[in-house]
Amino acid sequence: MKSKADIVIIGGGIIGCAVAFNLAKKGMRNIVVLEKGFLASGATGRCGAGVRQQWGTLQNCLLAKESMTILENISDYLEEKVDIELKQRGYLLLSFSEKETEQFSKNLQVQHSLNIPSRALTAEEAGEIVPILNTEKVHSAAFCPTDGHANPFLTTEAYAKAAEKRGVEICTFTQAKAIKTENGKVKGVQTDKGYIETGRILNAAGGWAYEIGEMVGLKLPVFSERHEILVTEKVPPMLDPMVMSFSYNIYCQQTPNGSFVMGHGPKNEKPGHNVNSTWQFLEAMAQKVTYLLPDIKKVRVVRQWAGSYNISPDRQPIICESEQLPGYYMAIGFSGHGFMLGPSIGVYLSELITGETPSYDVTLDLGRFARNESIAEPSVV
Amino acid sequence: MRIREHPILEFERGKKIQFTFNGNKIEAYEGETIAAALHAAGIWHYNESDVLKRPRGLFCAIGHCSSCLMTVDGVPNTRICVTDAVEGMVVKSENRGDIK
Amino acid sequence: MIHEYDTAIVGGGPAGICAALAAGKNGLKTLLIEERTFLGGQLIKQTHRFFGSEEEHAGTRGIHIANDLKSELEGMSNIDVMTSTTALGYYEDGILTALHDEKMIKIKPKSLVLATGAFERFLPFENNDLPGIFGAGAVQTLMNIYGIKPADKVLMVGSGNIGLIVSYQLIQAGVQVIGVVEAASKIGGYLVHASKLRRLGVPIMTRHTIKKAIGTDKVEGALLCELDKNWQEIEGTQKQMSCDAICLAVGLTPLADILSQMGCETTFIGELGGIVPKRTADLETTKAGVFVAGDLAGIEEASAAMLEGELAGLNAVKFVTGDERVTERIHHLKEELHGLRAGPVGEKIRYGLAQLFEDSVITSKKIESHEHDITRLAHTGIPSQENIDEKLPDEKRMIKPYAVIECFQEIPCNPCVISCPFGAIYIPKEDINQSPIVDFDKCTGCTSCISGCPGLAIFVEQRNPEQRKGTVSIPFELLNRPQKGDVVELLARDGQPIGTGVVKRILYGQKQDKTAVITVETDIDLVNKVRNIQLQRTGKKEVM
Amino acid sequence: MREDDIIICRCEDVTLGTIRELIRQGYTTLEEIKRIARCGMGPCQGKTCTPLIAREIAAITGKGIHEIMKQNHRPPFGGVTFEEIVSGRDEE
Repeated sequence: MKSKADIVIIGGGIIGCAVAFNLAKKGMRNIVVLEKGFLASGATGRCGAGVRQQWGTLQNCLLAKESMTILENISDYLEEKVDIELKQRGYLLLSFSEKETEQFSKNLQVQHSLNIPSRALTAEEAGEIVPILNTEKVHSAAFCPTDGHANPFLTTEAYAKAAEKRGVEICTFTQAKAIKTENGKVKGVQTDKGYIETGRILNAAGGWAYEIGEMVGLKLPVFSERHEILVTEKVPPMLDPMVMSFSYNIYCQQTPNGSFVMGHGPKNEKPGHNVNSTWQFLEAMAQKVTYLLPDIKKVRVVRQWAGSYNISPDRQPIICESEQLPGYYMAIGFSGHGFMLGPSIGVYLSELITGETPSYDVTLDLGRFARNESIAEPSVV
Repeated sequence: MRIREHPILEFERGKKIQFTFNGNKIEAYEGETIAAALHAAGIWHYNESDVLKRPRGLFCAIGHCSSCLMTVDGVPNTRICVTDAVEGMVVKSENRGDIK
Repeated sequence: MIHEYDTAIVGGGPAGICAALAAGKNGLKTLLIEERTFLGGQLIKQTHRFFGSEEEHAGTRGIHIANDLKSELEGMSNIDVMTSTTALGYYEDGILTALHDEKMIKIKPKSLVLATGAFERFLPFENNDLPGIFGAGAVQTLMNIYGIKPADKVLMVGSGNIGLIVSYQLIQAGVQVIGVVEAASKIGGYLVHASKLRRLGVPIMTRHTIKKAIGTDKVEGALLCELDKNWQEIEGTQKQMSCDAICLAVGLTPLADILSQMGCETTFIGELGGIVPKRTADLETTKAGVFVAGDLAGIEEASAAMLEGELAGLNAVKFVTGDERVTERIHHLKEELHGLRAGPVGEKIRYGLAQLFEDSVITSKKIESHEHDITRLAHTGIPSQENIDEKLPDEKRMIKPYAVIECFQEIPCNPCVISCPFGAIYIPKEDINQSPIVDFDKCTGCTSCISGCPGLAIFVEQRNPEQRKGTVSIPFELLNRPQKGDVVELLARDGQPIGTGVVKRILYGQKQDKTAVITVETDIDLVNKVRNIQLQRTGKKEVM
Repeated sequence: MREDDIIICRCEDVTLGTIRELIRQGYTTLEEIKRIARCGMGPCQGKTCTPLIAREIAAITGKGIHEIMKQNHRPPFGGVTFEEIVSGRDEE
């Protein structure tokens, strides 16, 4: 491991690896990524793997669309032939009320301003796209054919490999233990494998973002929350797009190998790092999904797990340099959307770090909360 | 082939029943698993594996490996080595070439 | 709803049933769940008599032990048994979920005994997934539970007890076993099992391995090769054998998934079979009130599993009720287990347990072979003449019938002692691991011990020097049992024909429990050589 | 020896050749290999392949098997259908 670095990135998930790649591509040398487990072993590798562009705020639409463009061209982008198992089979968002339908049409206007090819559907049209859907209570739907999903592990690996090729040192099974500061500046990182002198660190620790803030006395406004997910056995193709409902608080997709992956947002979950699975999740999920997709009832659940959402006050990421501690960057609080925003955030953050004018006009800084400029994204699970 | 005579064991077989495997009639006795009945009928080769298309048959017979999964009465991925044969059952090999 | 119990036991094999009985008899509201449609686990596939002492049902066939245990369970009103029920998971709120009667039910037990057993290891070789390659358990299930002939010609891979026993069972089911392949230089299982196979003419190829399964849609043969001391292939030793099935008996690994999902700490100990739970001598895991027993706690014989099951069950009783009355029995069971593991064949398990309990006195020593003077036997399954001579009386005594116990390995077993009505068989120092000795002054040659020996290793001989004739009585539990008066082919310890003899007597009653005792008369020089017989293909009755 | 005719994971059709290649590429934990090659994610949930992969990792990296054999086990073991979960939920 290097003893000196221009930047130490704490966290080997999609964000850490995407930022490392972008910085290296810009010519920064001496980049170290610290990962306490293996790459994508935290939230990235546990997520639902979806990438959707159907958001309600312009900046989320922009970041998601840019991410999708990168993923669509990932081999050219990383200058290496890689397969991240990207499948664009669309996201079908279901509305169950007049109010939700109204929100969808507002969202569509925002999306269309960025040429995202989404469209409104009637319940019947939704039923044509997903024949196994129970449209009984469906009020309307929205569909974007270019939304889809990719393999988070392979995507992170692809970024990491491309970064390593450009000189980035990726230290897996290496844990950041402390951050040394002096006169209000970052000086270095103590790891369990040695000390690295550096003037810049990036907190991209996902579920552990708060703890990495505490290392320098920052009380970052984020917390971790358990979100559960399950996967079924492989069955013949039944479901083409990702099906999602905000009011049912669920998402469900069938992966290319034939297994279903689905999850839902928890109720009354206590903040913390508990990622144990619960039987209550199985029951709640089974009840919802057998109602929405009745034909799925004979499919077997073979595995359940949980990961941490790192949640910010407005459920939008916080991407900036700390005002109190120059040299301390953060990419935290993704609130469950880190994988799909990772590619564009990688670009944006690398520009922030190198002092270039950012490619995207977005407000993601920590100061937004003090300024009462929280982002009001209406469409999250 | 069923063992008719054994120096130690006596086999009490249930009622004779029939089910179909890929359209062919198979005889079984109540209490036998589907896999046992297929084996008795000399059927060893169940399907081709998902990716490499290699021939597969019974292996563990206790429901732990994935070798014997078949569609039974429309239910996919049924472990036929631990599923009892039932009169009139429709058993089909799974060749999942269509999944990719 | 949530089903509440004092204790829940996962796994209805020998360990699980014994745990349930121990808990139930001491008043706990007990639930026993078993994945299969039937209880008994591996016991119901075992046609052989068990080793060990009376307490572990030694001398009784596994299938009968299973039935005895099951009927004991049936009499207990406070034990609920759920078969066809799979444990799905254990959650942080103490709920065990299980798939029962097409429902995911929730169980809340105050204590848990996990006795999930083990699963078979797989082996990497070319075409190792071809139809016709079966796990040993699969072969046993087909032939011993469903009565279906698994194949016509089988190659067995692995010479541990499972490989040897299943090979013998295959022959009982009318299947030809073309050989047993063993990568190590010595036979892994009990040598009495190996000798049993050898006298049926089955070769045991130590220091050999399977390279490749031959065939396109199913097994048509196997390619074998010889290994050197470093387990590498010796060039030019490849040979092809024709068979229609290959049976893998290359060891077991504890089925620890639910246990580690529960958060019980595990550790890897090769001698115990792989990933095993950390646990106390009382079988309690690192989670209070969660106990383990049987193969899950470390791969061992079923006799140990039964003792462990009871021990775990009693400790669950103590955990739930605080009742100290079970303490004495707990102490006794631990001593029994200690006794079972005390001999040379228990060395591996002792070494494994020492690692588990961090007993540096034992782990600092390497496992050494204590098996003196049985080298030829360990390599081939056939005892040397010197071994055999030690077991014979002096020549003068040979004119009256005498028992020859061809049991040379120190294994924990004593049914022969119990079977002798004259007290002529004893085990030195009352150590169950010692080889038995015949007191020829007391032995009448009554043959009672022959069918009682789980290893089928006892023969009764008598010589008549004047007529240059003699008789030998052997155990026989195959099909095509000869009748009195038949002329039979006589086979030596390696299964080779050495002459003919005439059947003089057959004992095949309740006492023999399907192990016939057949006495043949033959030439005096063959008496100590004959260890098996078969009906001659054209053999007809001697004119009387 | 034809490594590509030696099956390590029956469920996902992963060969010894693939496993050895991944280990050579630097994936030396069961969890990583599971995520890339999918072995251990099939119906048997890694029962057969895990010990074999651990042995390969040990042989190539020189690590002890006890270090390698650390992995997460996730319920529900053996699988359960949505219908069975719902029926259990409604059980009185």
